[in-house]
Amino acid sequence: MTLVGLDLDYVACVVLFCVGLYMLVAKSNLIKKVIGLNVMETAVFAFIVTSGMIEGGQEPIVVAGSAPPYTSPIPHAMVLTGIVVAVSVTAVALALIAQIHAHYGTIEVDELKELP
Amino acid sequence: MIGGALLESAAVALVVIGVAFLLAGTIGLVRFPDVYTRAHAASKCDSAGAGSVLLGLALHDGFAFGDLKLVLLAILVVVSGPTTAHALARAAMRSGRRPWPRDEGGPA
Amino acid sequence: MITLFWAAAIALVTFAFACLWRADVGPTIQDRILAVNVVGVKTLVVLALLAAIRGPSYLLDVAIVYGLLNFVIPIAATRLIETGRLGREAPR
Amino acid sequence: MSVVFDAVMLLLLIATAITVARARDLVAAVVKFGLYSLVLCLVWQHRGAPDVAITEAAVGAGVTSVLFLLTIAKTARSERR
Amino acid sequence: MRVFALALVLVVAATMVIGIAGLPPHGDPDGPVHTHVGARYLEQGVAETGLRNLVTAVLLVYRGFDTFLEVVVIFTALVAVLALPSATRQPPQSRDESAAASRRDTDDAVPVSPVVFLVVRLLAPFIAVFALASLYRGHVTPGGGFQSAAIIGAMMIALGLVFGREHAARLVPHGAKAWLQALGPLVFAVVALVGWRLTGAFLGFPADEAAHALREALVVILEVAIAVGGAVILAQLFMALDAPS
Amino acid sequence: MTTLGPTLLPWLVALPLAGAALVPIVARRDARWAGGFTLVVALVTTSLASVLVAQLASQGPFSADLGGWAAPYGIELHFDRFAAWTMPLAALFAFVIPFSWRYLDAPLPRERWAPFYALMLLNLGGLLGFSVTGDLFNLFVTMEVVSLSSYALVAVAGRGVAAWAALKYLLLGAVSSLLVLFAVGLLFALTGSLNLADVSVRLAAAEPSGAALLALASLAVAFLVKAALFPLHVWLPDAHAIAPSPVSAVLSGLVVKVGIVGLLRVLQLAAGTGISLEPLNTVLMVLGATAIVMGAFLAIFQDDIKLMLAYSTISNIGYIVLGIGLASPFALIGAFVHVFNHGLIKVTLFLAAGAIIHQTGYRTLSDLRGVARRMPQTAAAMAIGAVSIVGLPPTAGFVCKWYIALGAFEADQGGYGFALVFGALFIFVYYVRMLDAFFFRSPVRPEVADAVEAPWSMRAPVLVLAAACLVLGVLGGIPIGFVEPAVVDLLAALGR
Repeated sequence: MTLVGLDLDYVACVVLFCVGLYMLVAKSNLIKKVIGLNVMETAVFAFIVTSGMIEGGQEPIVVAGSAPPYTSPIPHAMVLTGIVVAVSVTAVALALIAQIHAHYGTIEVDELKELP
Repeated sequence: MIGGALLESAAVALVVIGVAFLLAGTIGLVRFPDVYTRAHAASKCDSAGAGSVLLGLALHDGFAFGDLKLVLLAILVVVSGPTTAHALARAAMRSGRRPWPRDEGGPA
Repeated sequence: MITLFWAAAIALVTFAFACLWRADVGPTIQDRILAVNVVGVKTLVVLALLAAIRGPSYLLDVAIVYGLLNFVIPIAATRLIETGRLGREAPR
Repeated sequence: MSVVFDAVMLLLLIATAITVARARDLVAAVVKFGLYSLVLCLVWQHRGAPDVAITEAAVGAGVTSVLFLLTIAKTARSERR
Repeated sequence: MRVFALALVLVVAATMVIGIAGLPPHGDPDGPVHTHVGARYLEQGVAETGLRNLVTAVLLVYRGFDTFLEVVVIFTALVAVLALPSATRQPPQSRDESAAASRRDTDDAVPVSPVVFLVVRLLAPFIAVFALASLYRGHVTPGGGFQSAAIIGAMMIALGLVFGREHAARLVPHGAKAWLQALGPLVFAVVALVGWRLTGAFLGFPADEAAHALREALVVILEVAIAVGGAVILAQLFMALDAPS
Repeated sequence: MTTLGPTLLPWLVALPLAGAALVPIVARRDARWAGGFTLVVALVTTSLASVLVAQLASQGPFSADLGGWAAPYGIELHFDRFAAWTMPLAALFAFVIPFSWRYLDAPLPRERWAPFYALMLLNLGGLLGFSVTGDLFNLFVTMEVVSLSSYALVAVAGRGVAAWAALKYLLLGAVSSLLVLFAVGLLFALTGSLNLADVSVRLAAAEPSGAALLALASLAVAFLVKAALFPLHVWLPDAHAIAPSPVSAVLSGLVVKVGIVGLLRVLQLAAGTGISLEPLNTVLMVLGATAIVMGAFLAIFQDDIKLMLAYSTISNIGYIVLGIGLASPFALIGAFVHVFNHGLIKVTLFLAAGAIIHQTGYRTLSDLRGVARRMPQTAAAMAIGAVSIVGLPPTAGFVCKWYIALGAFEADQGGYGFALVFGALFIFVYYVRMLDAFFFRSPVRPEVADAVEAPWSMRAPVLVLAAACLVLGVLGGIPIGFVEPAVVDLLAALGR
């Protein structure tokens, strides 16, 4: 679907990316920031998968009864890897946040900046 | 095998009924005054609606082996929906929410 | 038939917006979780509808995975609200 | 039909993301984030990527959100206004 | 802050939209995505790899090294979380306070709802069976190593939520924990070595028909290692972040 | 013999990673085994790397097709001279690890030794993978291995302060990784390929579009964040100063180089596509010169020696980026040689600083006055490192900076040459301040007055590295001659 030359499926990914970026930059709470990061990541994944789709395409599983065209399997493999990376980064970030809270008693950036 | 047309129309009917139930659940969720009534509306209608749509899907092209998955899915929805509604209502009760009293008007 | 499925899917996603409004305004946390769960069930049905539209039955696996794990978040969240933490400790 | 569905689905996805951003209560934010990943499954399914959809469903509904909730349980439940 | 954020977001959005406008339209069967590397995978993937799910074929056979590194990434996450000081090993503020807290938080105060208890116990075996089925049929249906890892991991986490972490911890045998969490990278290295001996290429899979069974065995071993290793790591991440406070 | 290089190349990456997975197993009986095992793995990896470099020197660049799939269809590892010149960075690990043995006694309880050493090996494996890979998506994944282990290493020994520094690093690092992934997606959508060389060729064939520009730009920005170039450096000082000293050495000396190597890959990608790199080069020159001056300027005001070294890293990254931006043969050679030389010098400095902090318990210049009296060898190593990083002959730092300055005049950008000299003056000022405090003041703290030299497991690496700084200064022509062919090729491809 296109509008004034813009691919709306791609634009949706940009919008999601920006929602995530807004959360990451504007929110003071660290957990909200990490959620924003996750939203950004999924936006990029959505972009990659969208680029691999094909008009009227089937999932890339060649079994009896399936017929070309198939969607490209490469983006799917990339996104699977990406999801695992995203979970790993999130887990480390959350462990760090727990540390920060145990030490400072807050997870708000505004308050953390005021502390020595 | 029953007539395909019969099966087909049964499937259509089930899907339509299911969507209607889900609509009712949505209305309940949006319009009802407190969490208990909303949970009541949502859990019942969702279980019935989702189950009905899924059964309709299972019927629509005969009853193949793959449709067992749909039946399993329907059972799952019917089991887990009320469970979460229960857990929620329990949490609401424990955190001290009073149910909405009809005679006092507005939500508590 | 496919048209009916598409129509049903579109209708359900449209209903989901209404539930999402409830999830946004609350007012209590339980309302929000409930509304999210309702959207979840609708999405699950739409997943099944999409599988039926696209054909192969293995596409239902997605819906089944979600159906099986559907209860995890509400249970964890309500547990957190009730006790302020998750899980249980073994008796000390 | 497919195009209409595509548009509505993406709108729902964006709306979900925005409600995640708006939530003040962190528990609500995480629960909504779980929903967000579920709606994302819908996108994967529609785009013909069931492998990604299964992983996203399991990770979003069972792993990431619970890890978030664990951290919230240890820290603070609500975003300071 | 909010104004700055909005400005930044708008700039980023504008840049991205301008850039994206230059992309070939998606879904076009003649687009570069579908005519270059992807086309070969689709045409010859089944013959070359013996896998019908081409996503699995790309993950394990064509781009196995990426998957090796992916397994390493999630192992890194676990090691990273274990390397951090435990946030909760802090001395409690005061004895009375912590005693009060533990009284308030004991299981007697707020038991897990029996309904929830029952349902989780009822569903857990189904989840496990489903994960195994998706692992076993990962070459013909969506599913495979990571998918199963995520599902089993989520199941362990659910059990840990309802039955308590001690109970969930027993699902991972303590003595074998160090081996299980390293299963992914180690098995990958071993398979790479075997492939090297057999085909002369790192992570190569024997292509000729005669070695069909061997190739299948290697793929299955990899899938199982990814699934078990991944699930154990996810469960351990849960455990580490859930350390009692 | 001819196939030895391609056969061994994948193991260069796989070996440290598999070794990392084994560390917790080895350490089950006794946590002390983890350190020894890690050293063994690092040494084996280093020797593997030297075999590969020897192979390259005799036969030229080679690549390995993983899984036996030819280039655009499978993942290709490519061992060129740029990759080869980052290999000695692996050898630095072999010095850092024995240093950590004693250093970590105090700050790290035994049960966390195994995860620590595993993280070090993962970092090493990721770095090697990043510099040899010829595949865009593989580049992203290896970068994630490096980044994730670095985030954790920052926070490994400290409490909340370290965690906060690490989280700042993580948030920025994750965004830059995401930009890389986005760019990979764009390039894949444009060309349908993930192989670096193939993408470059196919970009050249396709009509130029904004998407390709956006992809290259976001790659460049992402790598500049990883390299901590001046306005994007905000995460660096805290992370590098708060981390335990061996980790600071690795992060400052090695991990920031991920950004530089990535930037070179962007240049290789753009080479031949007809996309003009003029704007990018201008930005790099301006930012590089700013970074040199600002990094050095900010370092002057630091009392904490590790914070001072961290700012000096920002300044030195400025030198490298300026050299890349000038895009003249001399400048590029100097910049690329500095990738390793700066690593060597910075590891020396951080390890020496770590030894001093470990022995005295103080980390500010005012507390550490007179420390050279009781720790003459470590202080001497520190002095050699300082002279080296200022860029005075006959040390490793001189060669690179001299070449970059020559390159500035060669490219008719004499102004940047002066910025460079000006920056060197600032750097001189703060290192003189440090040396003055160490050598010519009397101790104010009893711990400093009674300090003893560090144990040999810490002293030996520092002394050997300091000696290497001198040797590389005297033999500076060897790396220059080694890197030159690659630089000439790259510049020819870029049309300069």
